[in-house]
This record gives sequence, C-alpha cells and structure tokens, in this order.
Amino acid sequence: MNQSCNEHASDHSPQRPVPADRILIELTHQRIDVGALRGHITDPDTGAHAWFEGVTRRMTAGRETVKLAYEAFEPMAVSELRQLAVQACERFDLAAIVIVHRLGEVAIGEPSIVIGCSAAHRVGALTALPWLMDRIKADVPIWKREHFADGNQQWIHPQ
Amino acid sequence: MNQSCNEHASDHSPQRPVPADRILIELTHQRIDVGALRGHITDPDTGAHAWFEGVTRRMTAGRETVKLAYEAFEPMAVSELRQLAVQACERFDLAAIVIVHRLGEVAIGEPSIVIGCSAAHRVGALTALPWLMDRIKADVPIWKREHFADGNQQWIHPQ
Amino acid sequence: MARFEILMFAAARELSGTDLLVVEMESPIAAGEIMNRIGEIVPAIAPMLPACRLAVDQSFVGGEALVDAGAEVALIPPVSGG
Amino acid sequence: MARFEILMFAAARELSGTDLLVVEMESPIAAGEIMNRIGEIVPAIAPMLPACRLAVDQSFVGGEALVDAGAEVALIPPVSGG
Repeated sequence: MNQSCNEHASDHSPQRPVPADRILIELTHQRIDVGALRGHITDPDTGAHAWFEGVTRRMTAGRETVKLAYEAFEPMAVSELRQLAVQACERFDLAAIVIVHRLGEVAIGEPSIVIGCSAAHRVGALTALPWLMDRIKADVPIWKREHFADGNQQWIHPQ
Repeated sequence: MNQSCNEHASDHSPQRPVPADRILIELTHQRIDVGALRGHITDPDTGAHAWFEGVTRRMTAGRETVKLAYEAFEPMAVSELRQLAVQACERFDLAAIVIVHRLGEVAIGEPSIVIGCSAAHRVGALTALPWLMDRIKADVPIWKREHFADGNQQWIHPQ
Repeated sequence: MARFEILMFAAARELSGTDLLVVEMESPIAAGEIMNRIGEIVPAIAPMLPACRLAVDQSFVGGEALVDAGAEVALIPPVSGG
Repeated sequence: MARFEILMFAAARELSGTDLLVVEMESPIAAGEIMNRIGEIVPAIAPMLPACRLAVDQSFVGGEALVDAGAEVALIPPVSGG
C-alpha cells in the first residue's frame, strides 16, 4: 500500500494527514544534485511531477554577478520550509514534496533552491510551485549576498 | 555572446526573434531521459528553470490503468508544439524551451510529456508551464488510449 | 469531381476501419461539407463529428474554409496528449 | 532586569558587528520594545529595523507579543532566499 498525502484511489476522497516521509526538507552546503532527488517524489498514483530550480544568474539590470552567497537561521529555516511544505501538500493535494536550499557560495548556473512535487493531476503540482516560491521569498529566514564583478558586495534585502 | 530569446543584459530590453536553436521539440517512442534534456535550457543569464512531467498514473476515479498508448499526427503535432513554444518564448520571455512527447505505450510511472524552460525570472518560467500544458491538451493532435486492468481499452477524447 | 484523401486518427480511424478515407467530391469544397460527407460515408463516426476539427495542410480550419483536392486533409478528433 | 540574547543575521549581523547581541531588559518584555532597544544600542541598524521582524523560539511574533528572558530571540532582516 502506497502512503501519500491523500488517498488517490478516488479523485474526491477525504484528506488524510501528510505522512512525514513524503516531505523532504534540506539545507546543504553542497551542490544540489537534482537527479538524486527525483526518486523522492515518484509514486505510481501521481500523474504530474513539477520542478523549479532557482539558479544564480549572471546579469541583473545590466550589472554582472560573479556569485551569490546564502546564509540562514538554519533551524528556523527548516521549520518554516517544513510548515510551508505541509500546507502545500494539503492545499494542492500533493503526494510528495522536496525542498532543498543551498547555503554558502553558489556560482553562476548552479541552483540555490530546488523544489519538486508530485500530485495526481497537473494543476495542483503546477500551482504549488509559484505558491511555495512566493512564500519562501517572504518568510523563510535565508539571506542572499550578491558579489558583483565590479568588486562590490551587497546583502539583498527586498522591499 | 550567449544567444537567447531576448537580450538579458537589461531586464527591459526589446524583444528579439526567438533563435531556433533555443527551441527543442521532439516526439519519441523511447523512454524520455529528463536528465539528458537539462543541458538544453542551461544559460548563464537565466535565474529560473522549471520542468513539468506528465506521468502515467495508476488510479483514476477508482479504476486501475495498466498503461497508456499515444498516437499522433506527427508532422502536425511537431508543427503545433513548435508554434506554442515560440509563443511561450515571446509571451513569458523564455531563454530556452524543450518539449518532448512520447508515442506508443507508456507504462505506469513513466513520463508521456516533459516540458522544460528557462527564463531570467521565476514568474515567466513558472507561468509558461501551465499555459503550455493547457494549450497542448487543447490543440496538439496527439491521442491517448487508456488500457485498464479490467481488460477494457478506451480512447480518451476529452470534452 | 476530384479525389480527396482524408487522414483518420485515433477513434475516428478505428470506427472507420481505415487511416485514409478516399472521397470523390467537387473541388474546391467547404471544410464543413467535407465533415458532412465523412458522416454520410462512415455513419459510425457521425456522433463524434461535432467534436472533431478538420486540419488542412496541418493547420486547423473553420467550416467555411475552401479546400482544394490537392491539399492534405486530416480529421482531428478531440485531442488528449500531455 | 534579565539577560536577553538576540541572534543577528545578514546585514543586521554585519552592521552590529556581532551575531549575538546581549541586552539587559525587564522580563517579560514586548517584542516591539526589544526592537526599540536594538535600535538604541546599535544605531546603525535603526534605519532597517522597520523592515525587520522578530522571531521568538523560531516563530515570527508581532510587536505586542511578550517575550521571556529564556526565549530564543532572533532579529530577522527582510529575507532573500530562493
């Protein structure tokens, strides 16, 4: 019997509590291996898998970035990410979800965050990703410092 | 100089035509290797990569599926997918996009469609995926035949 | 009268028993008329025809579009890719 | 008076020159009062304080929340993860 957020035998069955083993939250100083995360959201009763990767971008408004460095209030960041993951599972009927955020320096082209989720239907999985990203960028205590090619550094504190 | 849909040196530069090499469209009878597609959308001036995979699901409304089989009007399907990809690049400021659809039998857990796209910012990449899926399911001449565990088969003709 | 070849797919192919329906019709002919003729020749398809579209040279056309005998015509049942 | 230790992060850590600000205050004390005291002790942070939030035991709290000296307090500048 395959455990998941919700019973998938019917499309309209009542919700069950989210089993903890279907939620994977991780902060890491290593480069994120997206391929290694794929297995976590695999489930024969899901028809939709969606992934988002936030990647260090070279140019922003004409200014060249050489790298980003992330710092976190780690226990609170993990706790906030887990709460958001549980909410997303319930709200979007997800079967499984993985959120990995990198800390320390992240070079151009490397991912700083990877979110993957699976659901019976595509709308849930595809709606969960922007919902999660908006909330992560608002409420999870992780900070980005941008290192520019002109030698300047700057904490990115939106608003 | 990195070619892409749009000039990324500024966030508000005028649009350029979509270079054909940034759009990859494929119909295949082989299992889709998502990892092998990742390189196509990599670009140092993108900060967001988003992926969707439609996967054969075991249970639908209490009925068990053993496999799906897809058939296409192949040249028209490729042409429609390419038109949608070009529109998505322009509309969502994508740097690159890949759409692969599988034909023939697709077992439980295997992807029938994979869409990946990259953009400077996350909103474009994340909005492009559901926009594309809705249009693909409406206008691309590909048909799914569902093989049920009870021995029945059925062409899926929505509406 | 001219010879039209109409590509048939999925349920339409199975119901008609062929992947290429050959029909003699005046040319040019409106796409809607082609649909009507298909329904007369293969009555089994008639119930699903209102949900079908016609593609000419790999583009969808409306019922009033005029189709020449040389064109590539395809009957497109409701699609279900993805 | 009791001893409060306030975790400092990112720009707030750099501006204050420490990752742990130690302050003697009455206990319990309103979270908003803690913010005011931080601004007095580290004037360099004052301009960014209106954009900061306080977390107590790893949850965000409003300005009226009462905080005990034993709690884990953290000053959270605007976040920028993702």
